[in-house]
Amino acid sequence: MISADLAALSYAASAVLFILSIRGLSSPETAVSGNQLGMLGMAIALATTIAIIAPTLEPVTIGLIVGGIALGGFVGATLAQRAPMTDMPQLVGAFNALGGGASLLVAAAAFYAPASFSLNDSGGGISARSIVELCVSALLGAVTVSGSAIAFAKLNGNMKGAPILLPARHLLNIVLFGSIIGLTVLLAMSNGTAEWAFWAVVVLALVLGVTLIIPIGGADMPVVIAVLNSYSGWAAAALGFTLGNLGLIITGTLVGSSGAILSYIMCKGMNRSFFSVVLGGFGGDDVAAAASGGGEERPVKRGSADDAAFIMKNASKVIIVPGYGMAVAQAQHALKDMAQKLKDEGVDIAYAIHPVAGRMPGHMNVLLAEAQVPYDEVFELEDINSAFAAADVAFVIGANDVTNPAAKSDPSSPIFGMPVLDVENAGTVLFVKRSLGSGYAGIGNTLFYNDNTMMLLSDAKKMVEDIVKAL
Amino acid sequence: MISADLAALSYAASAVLFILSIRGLSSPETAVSGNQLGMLGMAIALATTIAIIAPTLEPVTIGLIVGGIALGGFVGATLAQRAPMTDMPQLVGAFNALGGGASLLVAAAAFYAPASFSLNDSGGGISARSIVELCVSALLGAVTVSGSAIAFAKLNGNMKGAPILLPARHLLNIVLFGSIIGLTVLLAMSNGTAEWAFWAVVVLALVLGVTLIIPIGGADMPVVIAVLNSYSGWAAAALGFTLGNLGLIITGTLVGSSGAILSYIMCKGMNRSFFSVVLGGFGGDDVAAAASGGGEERPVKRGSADDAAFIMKNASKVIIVPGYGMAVAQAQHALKDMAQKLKDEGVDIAYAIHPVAGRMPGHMNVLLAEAQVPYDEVFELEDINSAFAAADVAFVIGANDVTNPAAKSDPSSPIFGMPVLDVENAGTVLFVKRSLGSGYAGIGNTLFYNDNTMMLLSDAKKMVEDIVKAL
Amino acid sequence: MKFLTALLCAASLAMPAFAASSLQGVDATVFLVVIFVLAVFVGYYVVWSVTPALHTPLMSVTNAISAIVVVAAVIAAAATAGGAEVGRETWTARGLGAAAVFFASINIFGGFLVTRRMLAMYRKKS
Amino acid sequence: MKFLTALLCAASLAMPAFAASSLQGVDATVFLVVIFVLAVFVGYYVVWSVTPALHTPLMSVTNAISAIVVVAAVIAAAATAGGAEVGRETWTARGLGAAAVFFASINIFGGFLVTRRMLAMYRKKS
Ligand SMILES: NC(=O)c1ccc[n+]([C@@H]2O[C@H](COP(=O)([O-])OP(=O)(O)OC[C@H]3O[C@@H](n4cnc5c(N)ncnc54)[C@H](OP(=O)(O)O)[C@@H]3O)[C@@H](O)[C@H]2O)c1
Ligand SMILES: NC(=O)c1ccc[n+]([C@@H]2O[C@H](COP(=O)([O-])OP(=O)(O)OC[C@H]3O[C@@H](n4cnc5c(N)ncnc54)[C@H](OP(=O)(O)O)[C@@H]3O)[C@@H](O)[C@H]2O)c1
Repeated sequence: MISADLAALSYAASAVLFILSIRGLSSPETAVSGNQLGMLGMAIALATTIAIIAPTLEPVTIGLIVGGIALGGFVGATLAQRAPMTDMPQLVGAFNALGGGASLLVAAAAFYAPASFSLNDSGGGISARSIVELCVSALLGAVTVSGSAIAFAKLNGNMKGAPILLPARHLLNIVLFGSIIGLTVLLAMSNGTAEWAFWAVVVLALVLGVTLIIPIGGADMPVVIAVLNSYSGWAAAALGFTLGNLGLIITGTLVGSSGAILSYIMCKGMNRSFFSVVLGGFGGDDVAAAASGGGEERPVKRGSADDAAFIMKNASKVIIVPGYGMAVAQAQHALKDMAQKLKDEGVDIAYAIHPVAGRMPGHMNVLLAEAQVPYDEVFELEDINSAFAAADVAFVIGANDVTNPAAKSDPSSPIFGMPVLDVENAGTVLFVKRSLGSGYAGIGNTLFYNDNTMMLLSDAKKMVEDIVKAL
Repeated sequence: MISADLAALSYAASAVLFILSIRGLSSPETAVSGNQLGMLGMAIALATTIAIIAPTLEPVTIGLIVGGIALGGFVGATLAQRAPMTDMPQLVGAFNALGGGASLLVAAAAFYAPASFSLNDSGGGISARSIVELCVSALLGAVTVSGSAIAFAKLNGNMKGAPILLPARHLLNIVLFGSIIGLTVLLAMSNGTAEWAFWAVVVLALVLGVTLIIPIGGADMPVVIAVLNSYSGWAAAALGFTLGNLGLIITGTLVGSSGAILSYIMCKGMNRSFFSVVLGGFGGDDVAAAASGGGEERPVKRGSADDAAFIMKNASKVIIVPGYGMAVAQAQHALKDMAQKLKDEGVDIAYAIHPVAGRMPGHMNVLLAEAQVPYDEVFELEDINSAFAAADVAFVIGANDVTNPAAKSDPSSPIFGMPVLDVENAGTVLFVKRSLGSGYAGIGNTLFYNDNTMMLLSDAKKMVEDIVKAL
Repeated sequence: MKFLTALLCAASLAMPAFAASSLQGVDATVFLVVIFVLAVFVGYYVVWSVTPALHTPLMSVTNAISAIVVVAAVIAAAATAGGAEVGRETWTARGLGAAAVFFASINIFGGFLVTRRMLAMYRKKS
Repeated sequence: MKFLTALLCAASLAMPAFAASSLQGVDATVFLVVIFVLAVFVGYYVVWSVTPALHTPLMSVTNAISAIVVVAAVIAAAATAGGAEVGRETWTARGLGAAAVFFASINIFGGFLVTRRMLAMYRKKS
């Protein structure tokens, strides 16, 4: 047993270490040591808790705790080791579901053993206020579990990405939510004895998570995950208030802010409104993720791998613009080989990353890092956009929306106002994609028909490998 | 009387408003409303305090409080209205002294009326711990008062800027500091009855403030002010701990961080070590502020106002580099007229501000703003340094060190490593200053002797006015 | 700014509904230390976010807000003898307090108003 | 980073010497609310300071640290009946707690390790 003061300080210290671990991510140089600080923070938090409960431990509870940590640690470490980098969106979604599950289970446990959390009132029951708080935690946790599970399934391909529009789904959601509130009130009035009502809340909340998320298209899942991640952070902070734990409050707030900011960044990059997203308003203007292009038959210039190799060999500056298609095709390693070959020929190479290229924030950067592209060759939109005018070739691989000039010129376009990469300013634009089809936003790209554009229609990995051969 | 909970929340709310007021300064657009939030925060803090003490108020104490606020408000408002913009460094120093004075007086008052601050122990005296804390507050406050007063006098010209090196001053400071500690111990052991010892601490601390600051050259005063400002912030935070006041803790920390960061920025801009400054180590390498240049007689090209007008009229891009001399000469309005004339001739004008141009952070920006130069024509070093190569004329007015190429090329120079403006890359460099003398750092500037440099030797205001006439 | 405000408002609305139940044993100093540490982070970030062009107004506004010690000065100026007759000590405290109120008020009014005066001068290209 | 650390260390060394004397009447919830509000500021700034190139590791590391609920899960897994015989309710709480420990541990190990794996891939030009 340690003093309450020391325990509170230790929890706060671990929260400070978490802050520093996120701060470390401000540059790749400090990120690795930041991550270690995060691990240290978690170790301190766990050790503090063990120290607090030490006097009440019994062999069987020690077994449960050690067993849970060991088993969970093993599973987690294995997942972390095995997951391919292209699966990061799914993995984050899966972890998110587990985090929500943990919150849900903790709320349920607190319902059964209020005394362990000092939630019991004088009569031995649970106070109405604590019951409401626990139900809120359970609700948020359960929605996160099932919502993230759907997001995972859509991203991982276990479920079709297309939106599933249930009839009268808004009414359904309202009914579900109303029932949850009703059950919570009933539970609070029963002074916590109506066990079934608690589990009914959990079940309805799980259903609500599903009905909220299935109408949303698969390509929007990254935003869903960030928002659910944010919710789970605020849920942890709320639990921190209930349990009076500084570590939970600060850490939950960090996670909540992180999710909120990331979803804000994604929405801004995609030109959608933040509030429509937070309110779950994805339903209204769903876009089919794989909608195929809006094409009257206009002539395009098509090229082969040999053409591309010839053009780039004779260029002095090539800017590579990767997009979602590069991730799908897993073309990053071949791309790096191509860039190396070109560098050996004396060509200057840079990578231009749009803030929402790919399907999650930082997606392209991780894949390029995996292919050992040094991060100082990789530039953000605002740092490189003016350089296209001085480049001979823009090599656009699997990207589409992030180059679409409609965002600059066509006020009726759904992406009007979104910042885009000005690839058309380069001498020649090479587009590697499989068809003239559209991307995530489901709109055609007039660049394909420009005079200085050459389409390299093929799977991205195959095309780049052929170019490497031709070089 | 309001509840302790509500009072604590109100104080915290006012601190949050102060945070937002500083956050507003991240851009000139939000700064004005930010400042209003700050005023609101102060009003809330005052109102909260009045509400707390309301039951104990008597006519005479009401008079003291209202009188103090009214009189102080009148004096403050008058100073704020009257002070010319070129006197801002002094004004900040004077306010700093007053702030330190207020802290000192509060500590003294708490010594006489411990019960009002809940500092009395059960026996009615003051606990040893509170005495130590009050002495620390008094010490910091007193050093801030006298140190800032010296800084004010040096900046305002009431005192010569040259360092005053007392014999054995380090020993003297140590003796003073030791005596203060001894008196504090004595006072604590006397259970707070040795009134004389408290005042002896105050007097010695005032002397210490003087002996710490007089050895420092006048041009270094801005750093001194920032450091003392930081100290006064930490002192307020410490007082917050003593009195258990959240508002003081958070606000004091803000002020403390601000002073620390500003002195860090200045030190980095001047290429001095932060820790040598914080430890008060200005004594070692004092530089005479007005040291006159290191000149073997080498030929310089001199020019007249007519020459300058002719060159600039025919330029397509002129970059203006203001420095300390512009502030001394109060040339900002004339400069703006000149820029306007040139713009009318179709010349493209930009202003380049070095981070430590002038004598305090942001000094040049305020003066240019006063002359109604729009802030989007004013650029920071990193944003404009590459533009000199494309400019026809660099018009350097009263600046010297911030252009000195020795910082880039001469490892033995005291400013080696400091970032400088690459004015020599412009087609022609015009230097407006009164002589070939040096600036703050006291070192010669080889640019004066370059082929593409023309010296316009005159008072800055006069020269610019002549150029305006010639245009 | 808008985004931060939204975050703050949304979060503050949600939170005060909850209450700590198991923390009454913790000394208030612990909370103050945690608050102080978080304030250091906030101070660090918020000051670095100030644009260099506004560093002079930053100095004057920190002058103003550091006069928050006025709250302690007011308490001192209103010092009581706790029921007993008001003697020399209490009068001294009141006098010192009133002087502190005077000094701090100069800073408050002077600091905020000179900042306002400066900020009013910053103009965009018309 | 170094500067912030220096600020934090210097400040923390100085502070714990002081103690609140007049705050014991304030409810702990007040402090928690203040801490929460400051944490919102810190979260806002610290997350915006993350470079966009590391947004994916940011997501995985927040997965890991949100598993801080493990502290509550451990308490649940170690639930006691408060002296009485351990009955169904307590066993249920223990079982739920153990499952929560299991889930949270997956997040902790998985989150931190996958972040480490990603970060190890970011390299400067050699
Ligand atoms: N990054 C984020 O955080 C995030 C989150 C949510 C949504 N989004 C959205 O996602 C979009 C990202 O833009 P983007 O330019 O990266 O992608 P995009 O606009 O979705 O286009 C991807 C293109 O890749 C091509 N492609 C697919 N598989 C390929 C393969 N195996 N080989 C070659 N090409 C392939 C597709 O064309 P073909 O079918 O013709 O091959 C498609 O046009 C934006 O609209 C953004 O708003 C981003
Ligand atoms: N900004 C800050 O926060 C800060 C704080 C502390 C120290 N400093 C230091 O201050 C220096 C600032 O650099 P700086 O280039 O702005 O100034 P500087 O290097 O000090 O040079 C100012 C020049 O202005 C000239 N001058 C003075 N009065 C004049 C008048 N009436 N008319 C025309 N010219 C006049 C002087 O030359 P003549 O005598 O020949 O006329 C002098 O060489 C740096 O060394 C910096 O480290 C800055």
